[in-house]
Amino acid sequence: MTVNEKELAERVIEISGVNTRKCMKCGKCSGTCPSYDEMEYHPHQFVSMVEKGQIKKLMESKSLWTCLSCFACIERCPRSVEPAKLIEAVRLCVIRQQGANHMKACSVPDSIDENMPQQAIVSAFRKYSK
Amino acid sequence: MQRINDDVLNKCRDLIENGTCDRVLAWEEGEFCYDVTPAVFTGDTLGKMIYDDFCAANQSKYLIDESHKEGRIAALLKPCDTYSFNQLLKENRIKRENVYVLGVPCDGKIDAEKARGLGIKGILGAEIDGDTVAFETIYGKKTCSKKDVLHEKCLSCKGKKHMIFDELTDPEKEPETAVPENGTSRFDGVSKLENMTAEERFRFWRGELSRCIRCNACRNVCPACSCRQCVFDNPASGVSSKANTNDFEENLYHIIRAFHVAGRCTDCGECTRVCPENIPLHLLNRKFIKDINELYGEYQAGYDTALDAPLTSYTKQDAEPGIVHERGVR
Amino acid sequence: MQRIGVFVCWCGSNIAGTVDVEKVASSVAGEPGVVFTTNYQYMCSEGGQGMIRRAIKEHGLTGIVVCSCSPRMHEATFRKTAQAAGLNPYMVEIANIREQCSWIHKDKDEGTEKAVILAKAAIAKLNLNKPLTAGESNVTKRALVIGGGIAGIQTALDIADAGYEVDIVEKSPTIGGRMAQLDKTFPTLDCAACILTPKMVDAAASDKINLYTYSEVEAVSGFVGNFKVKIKKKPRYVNSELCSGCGVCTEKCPSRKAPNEFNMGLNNRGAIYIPFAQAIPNVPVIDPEQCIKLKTGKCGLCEKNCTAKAIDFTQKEEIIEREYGAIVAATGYRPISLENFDEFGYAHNKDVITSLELERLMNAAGPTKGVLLRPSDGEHPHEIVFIQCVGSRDTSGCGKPYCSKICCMYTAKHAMMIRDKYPDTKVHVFYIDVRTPGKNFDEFYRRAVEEYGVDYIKGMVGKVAEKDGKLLVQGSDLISNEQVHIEADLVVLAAAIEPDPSVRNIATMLTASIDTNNFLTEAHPKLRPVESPTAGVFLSGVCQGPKDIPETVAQASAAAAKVIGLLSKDKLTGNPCVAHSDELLCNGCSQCACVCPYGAIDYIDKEVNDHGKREVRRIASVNEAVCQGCGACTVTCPSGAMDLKGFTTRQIMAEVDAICR
Amino acid sequence: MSKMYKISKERLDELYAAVSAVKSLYLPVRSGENQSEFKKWSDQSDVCLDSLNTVKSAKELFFPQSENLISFKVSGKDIELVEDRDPSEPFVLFGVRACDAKSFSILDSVFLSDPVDTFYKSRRENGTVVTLACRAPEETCFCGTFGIDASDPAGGDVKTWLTDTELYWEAVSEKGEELTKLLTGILSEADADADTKAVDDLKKNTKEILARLPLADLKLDYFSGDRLNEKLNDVFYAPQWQELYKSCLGCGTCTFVCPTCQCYDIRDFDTGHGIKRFRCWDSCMYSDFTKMAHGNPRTSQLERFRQRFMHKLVYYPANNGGEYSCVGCGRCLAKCPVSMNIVKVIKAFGGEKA
Amino acid sequence: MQVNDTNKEFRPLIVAFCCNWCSYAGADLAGSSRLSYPADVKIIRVPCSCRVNPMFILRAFQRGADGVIIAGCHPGDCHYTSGNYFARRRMTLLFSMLDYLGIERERTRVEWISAAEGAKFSATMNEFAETISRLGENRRLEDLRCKE
Repeated sequence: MTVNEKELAERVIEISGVNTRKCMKCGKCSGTCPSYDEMEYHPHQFVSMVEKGQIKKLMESKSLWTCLSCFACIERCPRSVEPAKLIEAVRLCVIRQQGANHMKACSVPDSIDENMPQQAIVSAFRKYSK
Repeated sequence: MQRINDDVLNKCRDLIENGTCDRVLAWEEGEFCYDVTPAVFTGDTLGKMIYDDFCAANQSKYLIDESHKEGRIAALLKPCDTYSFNQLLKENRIKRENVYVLGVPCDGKIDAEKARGLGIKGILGAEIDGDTVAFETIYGKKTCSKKDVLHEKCLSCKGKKHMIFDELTDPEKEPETAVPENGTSRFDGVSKLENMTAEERFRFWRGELSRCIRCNACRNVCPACSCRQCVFDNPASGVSSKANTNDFEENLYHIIRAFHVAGRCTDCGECTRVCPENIPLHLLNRKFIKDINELYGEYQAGYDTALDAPLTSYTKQDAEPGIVHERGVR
Repeated sequence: MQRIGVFVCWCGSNIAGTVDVEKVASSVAGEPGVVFTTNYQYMCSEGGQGMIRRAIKEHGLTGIVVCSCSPRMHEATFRKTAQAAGLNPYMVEIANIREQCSWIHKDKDEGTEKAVILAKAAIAKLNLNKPLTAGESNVTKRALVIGGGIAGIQTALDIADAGYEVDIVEKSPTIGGRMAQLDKTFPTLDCAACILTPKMVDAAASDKINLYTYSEVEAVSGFVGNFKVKIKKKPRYVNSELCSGCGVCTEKCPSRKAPNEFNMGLNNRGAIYIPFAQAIPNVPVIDPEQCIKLKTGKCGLCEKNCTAKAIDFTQKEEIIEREYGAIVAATGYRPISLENFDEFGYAHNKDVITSLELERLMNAAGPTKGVLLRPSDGEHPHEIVFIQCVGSRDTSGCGKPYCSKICCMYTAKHAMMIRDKYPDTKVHVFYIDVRTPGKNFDEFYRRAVEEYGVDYIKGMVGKVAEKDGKLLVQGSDLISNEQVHIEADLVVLAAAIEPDPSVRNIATMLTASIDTNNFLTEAHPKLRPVESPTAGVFLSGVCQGPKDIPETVAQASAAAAKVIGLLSKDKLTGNPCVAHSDELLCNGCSQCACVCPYGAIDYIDKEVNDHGKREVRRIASVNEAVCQGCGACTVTCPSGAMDLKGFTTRQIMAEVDAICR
Repeated sequence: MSKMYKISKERLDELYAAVSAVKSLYLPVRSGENQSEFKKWSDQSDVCLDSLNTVKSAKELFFPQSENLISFKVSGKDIELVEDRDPSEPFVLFGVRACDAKSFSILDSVFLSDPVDTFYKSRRENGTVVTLACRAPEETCFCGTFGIDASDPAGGDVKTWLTDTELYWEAVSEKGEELTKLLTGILSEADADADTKAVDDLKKNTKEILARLPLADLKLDYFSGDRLNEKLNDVFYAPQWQELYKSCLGCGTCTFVCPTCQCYDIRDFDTGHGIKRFRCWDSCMYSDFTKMAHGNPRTSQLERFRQRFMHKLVYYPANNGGEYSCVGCGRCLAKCPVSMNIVKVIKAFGGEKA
Repeated sequence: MQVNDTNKEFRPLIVAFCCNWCSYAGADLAGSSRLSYPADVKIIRVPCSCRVNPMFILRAFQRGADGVIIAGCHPGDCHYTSGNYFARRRMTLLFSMLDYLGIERERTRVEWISAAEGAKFSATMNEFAETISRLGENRRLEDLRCKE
């Protein structure tokens, strides 16, 4: 792990407020995830990868953007680990690294389609209003 | 000036003559109109007995000793004194069968010191006519409104109803219920302090308590402070001390005293009345009463001897001590 | 002036590792009263105790301070040591420099400094100690066991076996408890009923055991050796003396609406019922909520059909008062409610069941006569999914943070039994960890996998949905790193277990403490695991923590041994640290009696000599056998007349002074 | 007779400031609604010269309510004695009424006679007393009974009179002259005729009022000098005490506001590091008064109550040439919670002119 | 003296009155679980929280304590059935009175800590010590005679 990556891991933990050590590796998050098959890394792996500090791998993964932010994993986790918050935090890291949002809050409405989950819309507003 | 109502005097005479009592606890006249002293009278001395608007002292504490003597004593108790009397009964300090409670009406008692504060000096005598008091002084006649010279305890009167009595001298005057005389709440003074910042409260109490000369008048007059030996007089208690050698001792004495009478203090106001330094000591006791009312339900010590006292009872749902930290954060 | 010896224990490196024990000893040498100080590796060892005894004699010590572990650990030890050397045992004070110092502070200077202060506080207190002598009280030679499950039965049998009378109070109509509901037991697969019912019969047959079934403890007062208990006997409406147990009434009863508790509600029972065939006592009970006669006054079919004339609708609740020397809590457990777990659909899908329900479905005496059928349509399930840790190890607030301990093993048992009986059935088990610490436990689990081909999937189920009569189970397989989807016929949830809710009330009555999960707290987690902190109250079975049958039985016997030890004594030495009123200071105001939880304070008229003045005064008098030494009275007493021996106002203030110096 | 000076009433603050510049200045300062105490002056002080009685008397400046005597430092088993008496510095005590001024001489004969109380002595030496004549005595005043002239106070170092416009200043001792010298820039010389007349008028007016006071006729014949010793037992065993004491609460108010009460207790305070030995005012009304190892010589409130008045009216005069240890300031009359006081005692023994 | 003080890190003095049955045992559990808390916290064992007399608390402040905490069994779990209920009322009123006198309310606290709550004991003491450190030295209820 490079120094830079260590800092990244710390930042993800800080942004998300998640304590990855609480995870008991039961896999319920992945068991409940509706977009499991769209991901190369699954929610339980997110937790474990953040714990190991493998943030760069995550940042480059497609999984990051296939998460629906439906929060099912948060809802179901018996240890209150909240994997979706980690995903959100890693997304933020990507955006901050890019230096700016690749989207503006005002352009969110245009991108909304019918099937988009409410949480994703709210989350988009929150993210791009910063 | 006649200083006792004929009805009251005749009643006392009757009680002695018909053998109900052998003596009477009332007041004796002094040098001036206001310096009356509690005294015990027998059939022979009844002529010296008085009861008027200057007789402010709470007589109930004297009955601890008097009721343990031979015979039966008639006690002239004002409405507010009866609360203390009840509380002492609850605590088994008074032998009820040795006391004949003669409930006397009260129209509020006059504080000579308040008159002096109004610039009325050299007081020799006074005539009270309704709400007006005409003082005869060395420097001439001076009048003022009675409510301006009432004792602090009378300004926050709990009502004119006697909580306990064997007989009333004026049954027609006795109200159905105890209704506070004054329109304002007797807790206004406490609320005012509560609304200050901690810093302001600290300054206020330092200013007041630093005057304390530890004369123990507040304690010795207090009907709730009826311990055979006070912890502050008992070297074995570990807290005894004779002097307020510093700020801490002043605080300790008054906090512990207020705590020891918490839930037992009837708010008779004697502590404030007797303080030679005019420290508003009732504000300490009333704080406890206010807290008790707010946290554990209305409770008036001396109202009903059968009720559980707030500090010797509890409910499982009582507020947590943290409530002190939560409410009215300033 | 006391002559105090200070003994600083190293506790090996436990204390000496973070506290400079020599410095502690030397720093307190100048304290008032101290005439001797030393330190030693293990003060509680025979060598250390011998050293204390010798020092007491050689230096004429009047009291000792031992700086060591918590007084809760070895105070009694050192008191005995002091007593052996001729000192009053209450002339011993412990400075807790291990649990509350060396174990929590890493910096040696800091630890040493604190240890010195703690030692000084103990010395300051000891300077004011007075020899105390304990009073004695009698022991009622009878025990009460609350709960008639396997734990309660075993405890009662063992106590009875030692020759003491013992009563069992069971709130349900029969003894037997949860174990009676089980089919087979792991890891031997012997039948639960076969091993339990003989014990139930023994309990009923014993002339030393008295059963109060369908009864509850109403109130407890008193103290160790002298408890007074009120037992509420609920009306059965059946006269147990007359009833022959023929069961005709239960067949004739027209009411069939009540869910059968014994079968976990999988079928219904009558208003008059016997929970199960081997129930003890074998006397039916009428459920007043269901009985048509009791509710409307009409019916009475049972009464008409009872040849023994045992039905008695006039029965009333009865309160029985008994005295006991010891009380054992054996209140057991229940599976938690699964309402919060809607992802598994337990509430709205009949084919999602709990493991305890499965027990009843597999049991020959159960609603399906032992044939495994789906509750929804009575069909044979062909694919079954077991989900473990439902509500266990859950800190999200929905479940319980602890491991329920028995689920791994009973799930393996269920999977194995199904595969054995119905080899064409596919069985999947979703697990987080498989925990098998126990004799022959892991072997048992491996047999399920290796011999019976149970499919163990490492991962958790996220969702169970119903579709066309099938249950779509979606879970993760963490080993193959894929999400699995199984179309199951039956889903079995290994629900967490929790203490029976009656324990809260019982704990309050017994003044026994319970932990955040409502398990009863033991006096010491390792050294006194079957005793409650309240003297005379003992713990048996799952009310203390999750455990399986052999552990429960072991603890039950252990609790019985403790009870027998207590009942075998003729006299109990009381706690000498009791309240005491100074008759010269007492106002007789009665406030102390208002706060005494034991009614230990009476008022007497006594002639006192107040500095030459003789007078009769009303003063407080403490019953030392009843006083437990809480000290509530001491603070209520404004004059300070009431004080607590061993924890006097002066002693505590001396400690405060020493700490704040 | 020394020269008289004056200063206009408006300029009193300048006077206070000038005194303060050289010495600490203590004078009556408002300490609450309608009450005052002797306190150190600062430019923030609310000085009230028209108040007659401060709550506590001026004796506190020489004989404070509590003061450190000595300390014991404990280290291990060693005890070290540490002198930590509160340092006394030169000070001026201004605005002392005639009664309080007189009380100093009563205290002097106790504390300055052998063995000398060095704590008191150093304060007495350091203190310059500036008295202030009374203009408007109260009904409780009875200083005249003890031969005190409130209009022309004796016993101080400087006498002053305050009229509506001016403060008149006259040094009457060496200390007083010294202080006056320091203030020459502020004080101006009084006019021999007009100003003397103003002061004389004030005195005359006050004397007139004093003569009209309700207690002006209070006489101490019953306790007078040559009859004292023979009467001692009569007074002690007099039946009057049986009634008089009954209302007494046993508090210390009368003794603590009294300018002549001089009893003190010596106490040790354990600080945790050692002992601080201090003395504090004691009250004969207290149950532990003069309590010794064997117990208390006065076990009843009657005895304690009697002690106070026996001391003031019998024991003290018997030992001090007939001088009573009461100055008639009237504080106990005003402050006793149950209005039981020395006047009532004197009268109970027939203390009124026939 | 003030100047020297600023160089030295302020270490508060905290007195904890712990009931024998719950909180003292909780402190023991914190110890055996090695859950640390500042050495500034000094524990005094009392049989029950109801044994804590307001005089003890004031005494601690007099003698130089900067914070006083009373720890007892959870309400309903008192070993003596009702002791902590009385303690709760007494301490609530006492703390309210101290606050009324302008003495920092944060310096006094009651916590219910069971024998099983070693972690809570440690967390509570850490947090309380931090609060008191932030408040600094107890000035409003001190006795200078004891501080020399």
